[in-house]
Amino acid sequence: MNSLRISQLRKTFGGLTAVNDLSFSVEAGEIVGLLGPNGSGKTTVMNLISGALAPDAGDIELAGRPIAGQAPHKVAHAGVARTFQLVRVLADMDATENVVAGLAFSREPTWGAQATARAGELLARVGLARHARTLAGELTYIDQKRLELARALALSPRLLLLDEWLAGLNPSELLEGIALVRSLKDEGVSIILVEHVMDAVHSLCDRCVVMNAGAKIAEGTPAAVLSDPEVIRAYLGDASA
Amino acid sequence: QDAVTIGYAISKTGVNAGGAGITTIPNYKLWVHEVNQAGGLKVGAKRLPIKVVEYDDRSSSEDAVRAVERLITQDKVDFLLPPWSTAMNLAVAPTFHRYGYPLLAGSAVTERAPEFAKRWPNSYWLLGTGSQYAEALVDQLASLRKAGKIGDSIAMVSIADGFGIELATAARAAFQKTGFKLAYAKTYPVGTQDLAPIVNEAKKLNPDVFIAFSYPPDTMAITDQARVLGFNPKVFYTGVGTAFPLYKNRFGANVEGVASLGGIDANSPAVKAYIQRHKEVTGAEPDRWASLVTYAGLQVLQQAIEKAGTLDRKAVSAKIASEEFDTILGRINLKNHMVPNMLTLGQWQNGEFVGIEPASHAGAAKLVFPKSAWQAGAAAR
Amino acid sequence: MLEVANLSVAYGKHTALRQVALSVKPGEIVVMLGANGAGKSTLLKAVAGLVPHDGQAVVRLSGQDIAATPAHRIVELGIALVPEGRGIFGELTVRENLRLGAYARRARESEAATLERVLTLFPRLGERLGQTARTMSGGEQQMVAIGRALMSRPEILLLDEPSLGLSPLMSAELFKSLAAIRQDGVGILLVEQNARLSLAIAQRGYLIENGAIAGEGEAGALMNDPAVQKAYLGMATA
Amino acid sequence: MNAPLRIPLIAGAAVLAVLAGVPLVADGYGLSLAINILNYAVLATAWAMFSGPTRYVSLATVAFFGIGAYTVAVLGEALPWPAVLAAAALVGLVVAIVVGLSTLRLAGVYFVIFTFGLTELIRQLVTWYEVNVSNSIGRYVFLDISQEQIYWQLLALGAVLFLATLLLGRSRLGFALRIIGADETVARHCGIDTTRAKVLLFALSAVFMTLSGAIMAPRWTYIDPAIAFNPVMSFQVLIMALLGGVQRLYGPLLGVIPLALLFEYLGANFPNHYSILLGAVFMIIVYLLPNGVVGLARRLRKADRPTAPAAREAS
Amino acid sequence: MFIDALFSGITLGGMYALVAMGLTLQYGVSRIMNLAYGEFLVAAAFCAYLLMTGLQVTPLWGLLLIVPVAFALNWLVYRFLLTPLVKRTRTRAALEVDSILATFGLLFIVQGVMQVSFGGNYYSYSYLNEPVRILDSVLALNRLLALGFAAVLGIGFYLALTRTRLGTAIRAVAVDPVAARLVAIDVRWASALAFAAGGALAAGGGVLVSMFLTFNANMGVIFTMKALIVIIMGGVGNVLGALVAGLLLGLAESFIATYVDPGLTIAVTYGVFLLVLLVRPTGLFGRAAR
Ligand SMILES: Nc1ncnc2c1ncn2[C@@H]1O[C@H](COP(=O)(O)OP(=O)(O)OP(=O)(O)O)[C@@H](O)[C@H]1O
Ligand SMILES: Nc1ncnc2c1ncn2[C@@H]1O[C@H](COP(=O)(O)OP(=O)(O)OP(=O)(O)O)[C@@H](O)[C@H]1O
Ligand SMILES: [Mg+2]
Ligand SMILES: [Mg+2]
Repeated sequence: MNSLRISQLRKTFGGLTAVNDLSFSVEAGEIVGLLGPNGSGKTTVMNLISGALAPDAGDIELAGRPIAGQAPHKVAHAGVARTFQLVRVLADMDATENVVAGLAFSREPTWGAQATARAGELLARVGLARHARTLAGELTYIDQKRLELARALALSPRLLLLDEWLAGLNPSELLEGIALVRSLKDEGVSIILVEHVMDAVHSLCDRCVVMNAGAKIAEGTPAAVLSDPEVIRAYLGDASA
Repeated sequence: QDAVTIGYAISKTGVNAGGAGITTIPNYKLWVHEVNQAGGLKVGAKRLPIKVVEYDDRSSSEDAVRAVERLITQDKVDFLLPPWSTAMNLAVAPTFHRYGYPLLAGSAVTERAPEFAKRWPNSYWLLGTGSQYAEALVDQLASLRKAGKIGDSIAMVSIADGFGIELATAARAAFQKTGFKLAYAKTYPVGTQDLAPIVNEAKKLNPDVFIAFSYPPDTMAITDQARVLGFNPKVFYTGVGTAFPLYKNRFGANVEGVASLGGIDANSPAVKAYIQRHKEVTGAEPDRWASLVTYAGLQVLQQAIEKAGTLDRKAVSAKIASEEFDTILGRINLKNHMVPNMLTLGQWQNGEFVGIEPASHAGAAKLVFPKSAWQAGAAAR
Repeated sequence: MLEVANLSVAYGKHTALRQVALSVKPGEIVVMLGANGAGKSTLLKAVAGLVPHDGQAVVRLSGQDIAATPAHRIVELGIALVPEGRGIFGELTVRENLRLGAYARRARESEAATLERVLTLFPRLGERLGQTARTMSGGEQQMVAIGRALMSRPEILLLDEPSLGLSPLMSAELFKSLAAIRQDGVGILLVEQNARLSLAIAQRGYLIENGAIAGEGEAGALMNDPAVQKAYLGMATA
Repeated sequence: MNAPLRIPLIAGAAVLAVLAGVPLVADGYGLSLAINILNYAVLATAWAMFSGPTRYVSLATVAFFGIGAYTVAVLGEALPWPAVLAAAALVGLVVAIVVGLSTLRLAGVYFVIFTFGLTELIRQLVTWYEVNVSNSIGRYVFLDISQEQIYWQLLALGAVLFLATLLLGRSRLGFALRIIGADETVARHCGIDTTRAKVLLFALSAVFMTLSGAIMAPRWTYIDPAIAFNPVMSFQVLIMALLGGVQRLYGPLLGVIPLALLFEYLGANFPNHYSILLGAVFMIIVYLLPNGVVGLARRLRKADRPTAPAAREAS
Repeated sequence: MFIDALFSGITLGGMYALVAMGLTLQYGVSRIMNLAYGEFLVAAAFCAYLLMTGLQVTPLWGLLLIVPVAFALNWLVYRFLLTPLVKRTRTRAALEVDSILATFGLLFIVQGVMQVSFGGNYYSYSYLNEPVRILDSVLALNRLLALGFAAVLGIGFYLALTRTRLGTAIRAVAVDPVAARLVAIDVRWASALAFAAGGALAAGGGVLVSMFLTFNANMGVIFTMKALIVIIMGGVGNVLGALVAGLLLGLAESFIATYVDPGLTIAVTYGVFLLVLLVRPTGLFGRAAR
């Protein structure tokens, strides 16, 4: 029942159509990769799903409930959590508080000592256990990304939107990251993954949707999509084929 | 006791500072200077010098109340001098009353003066009520109309503030009674920086009489604009500020014929001497309205103390209520808690702002009519 | 030629760099490899004059001591940084961002020519010269940041994870052009997670661990070093 | 959560008891000064209640203070006192909700100046109404309320306000506001109904400001829009709160008390050079205390315990 | 009537813009919320008054003296009073708070000095208060002159800020002072320049309005507030925005005064301001979100 359905979604900025009649769906516990060249509209789609932007047209349904155009906090309560392409942590608060921010206002809010304990677990899960008391602003970029994930997980999401969350990790860190995301899938969380790191896409995604200039140009298994000539031309380039 | 302590809290800063700085503070300085020059206040057989404790009320009622309380309970002053403006005097009046200090308000114009005098028996509202000024003006206009010199139509603007509204309301009532028509009657808010639209509108109606119950900056701006537009009503009356020396400095010969509140008896030697002393001691001339009243209030206080022969406030208050005093406004008593027979309408004539009404007042001049047209490019200063 | 010696940086009590020494020759691409938090970004910022060092450091650009020079003068002398997190002028247009890249006097004369090169490298920027930089997509903003640094005609280019957020096609293009820029005699110090791609175009590399240089070598040698392969190339699992 | 609450509550009750005795010992001036400080303490704490965590700097303080004062001027003699206070609180609440809802899209300095403009608009409209409808501008307040009563009422208001702020600081709502202050976008995506949280708090803090205006009004006999809506007060409250520090419950107090006393001291001793001295002292304070008085207190505390672990205070 | 209202609205608006432009540089570019802004403006008005009444130097010549002095003085203020704050604050919000507090102190100092020198009295003099006839409408020359200055300065500064390299650099400093250093901009110098230029504009405005406004030592705040309204309505940092906003407010005021009720002018000014912000939360020409 966790499925997300998007149909005929459309968003324009002035004269620019950033998302052009896009339709796709995500089933429960599925990881769908959302790929495409820079500026093809991936982040915009994430913003539309999470309520940060309202679509000009089209529907978004989560578990049968329409969420298009709803306020972000309502979408969050409906079970959607996200990370940001450019990290946004609460710089003046420590890591624990950052995670409690996710816990305290979720569908089933946790507060007080219980929340602190739960935040500790989540921090441990993303590998930040020793930074529980570090101010978020002083964490390195990568650690901030981890923190963002912990905060998103604090919302106990049904659908998790990861916008280039694995970018900037070195190979060994990437492996940890991939394992972490996979473990979320195993818990039944649906995930939309925007990534430019093909290793991650190959090993994580059940399915991929490829966009170009706001429209869908391919959809299917990673292997199929990434060998599609149109996708190679627009996105991958010959070198990495 | 070897000195008399006199205290006051006045607006040295804030929105009221402009008014207080012209009307009140110089007079306090002058009076203290004079008394001390003369060896001090005469209390019984002794002459006691005046010691001043002064505070800045920062143009805030709350600060004024607190400062007065400080003067009374901390500094234990013998007498208090009033603050500047109607609102401030009203704010501190209950405190003066509670501690038994006489309040000789020299810069408050309020219609409810008689009622306040009852509520606080030791309070005196020397500058009178709005109607006094409005009626003086309307009387004058009525006689002009009777003489066939002006028509019925009048343009009036007033500042949307206690002063402006009180005078405008009183004037409106008086006009109604005398059958004048208000062709234009508008208010404008405090802080208006361009009065051109108002003067433009008034000019279009071509009234014989233009009245502005305005504050000093607006008085300047209105006069300026009238001059620029060549708006020449036969009677041109502007509010507070017209009787300031600043006004004459600013407009030079063009002030001739402009009317306003107040005015002086230009023939009175006492007044002349007062102006002279004021100039010498404070470096500036007094304004020709509330300055004189304020100073007269100080004279009343001084003479009441001398007559009582003691600093006991009860005794002094009793004297203020019952005696006659020799002031620059003439010999007056304060039985009505106001100055009787005060000049309420004045006009610039030959470089002096002279009193016109009440005509019965000593030295009252005749209105010069009509006001001569503005001279273009008149001397700047 | 950039020479750094004895460079130490601390954030409060926390020491981020310890007596780092390195050099970048003209026309050379040098890769800096290190784990998350090792101090790579701090190193680049310290060289660019954005974070203060302990005062003992020697930093020389073409022989001139720049250890105490303020950041804006360092740019003028020929070092450009593409910082982590981009640092573009969000409220200004793409065109203004690029023009400001050439604010340094050294770059003004050749501004038009450099701009043309940047726009050839990133055609997307050419299409969007009038767009407010803040509203560009993540990858597009990265292009603005790199383009702006190139506009200053640097002798030494410091790049902090420039491929972050770029599509595979775009990263490949970028690395190709870095190789071309090197040909013009520019020295490049590159911090990059994509070790394979970067070692492929680099001449030399350094390893940094816990704020100190832990190893150094020719790019080819590093590529074949098992420890490097394990940590940075993901070979053990590949 | 209850154990840590007990200590401040007991301490608070003790302080309250001592303060309640002030009118019994103070003379007229002392009481007057105490009232002034209390009034600013209430206003600055109420201001910081909303503006501290959210970082939305409001200059509408005097709008609510003035609404309170004006309500008293209009209804003071018509209704029993508690009803007057209730009416004032209600008017303040309604205005605050309207203001709160209208400012939702504004941020940063635009919010600041909007609230300032709004205050001025209210003042202008009240003026216009009085001029054109009541035909007189000032109103007279003749109420039988003694200075002592004013003091005690303010003290009670302050106590309630402190308790409310204390509870708020420990509540989810208070935490939500801090998140809003740090990053409103993140706050929304964390599931916070930012509109509701902001408007709720803005209204709550406004009610306290309104009540303090209502309680203070009988101190002055005459109230006109210029007195009731004097924007200087908004600035003064803001400056006091900022100087004290807004991240702590007691921060505003640390700004109000020294500043009120400084104003008073300079005003009393240097009536003619008050401005220059005040400005100079003020600048020196700003330069010497980079993080407000709270920052100073924190630094001193740290210096006391040089051995304490360097771990940051988990605020 | 329409023409009269139009012209008097434009001249009034020109004055508002003139008074506000300096602050838009100081706040919009240097990020110093200068609460002492109006005090500096009034101080310049006093200087013009002294020059005119004491030395018979007309205000227009006075400008040549006062504006450069104000520039230098403001440079010093920035350099010695504000740079320490800029250095120590790490975030923009913190700088805003610190600059509000520090300039609040400065406000009192400048006001106090004027207070001691001139008392609380009103000052006023007359210069170029001559009627000028345009299309059947009569305007005062001095107000027209202020309008001219506002228009020239507004458009001039707008072009300088948007079309020149230095201007763009100055705006860049406002957007991101750290990144500005990465493109060889001397941030401290550029900020001082913008602040000083703002101060010079304020002084110029003060000299010009002193020709037709009556002022006293306590009036600075009024100008600061007016300026704040105008620059926020125009969009922070946008000089052209300040010009347009000023004109809009002036026109609103004069049309309301002419056709509705002069009693509502200021209410309408604020009403227009609030409405603009409700529709465009970052002002007419503003872009910056938080
Ligand atoms: N507010 C906006 N105003 C104007 N254009 C915008 C706005 N937001 C996004 N765009 C444009 O819309 C397009 C899609 O942007 P989006 O951020 O969705 O791309 P993306 O697929 O996430 O790219 P990337 O991989 O680089 O992150 C881009 O060309 C971008 O410049
Ligand atoms: N502003 C700061 N304040 C305090 N500590 C900091 C600050 N910036 C960085 N650090 C610390 O300095 C160390 C080095 O950080 P740096 O950003 O240089 O690492 P990095 O190698 O670039 O890591 P990454 O790969 O995550 O970008 C880290 O431990 C980090 O926590
Ligand atoms: Mg994106
Ligand atoms: Mg880094």
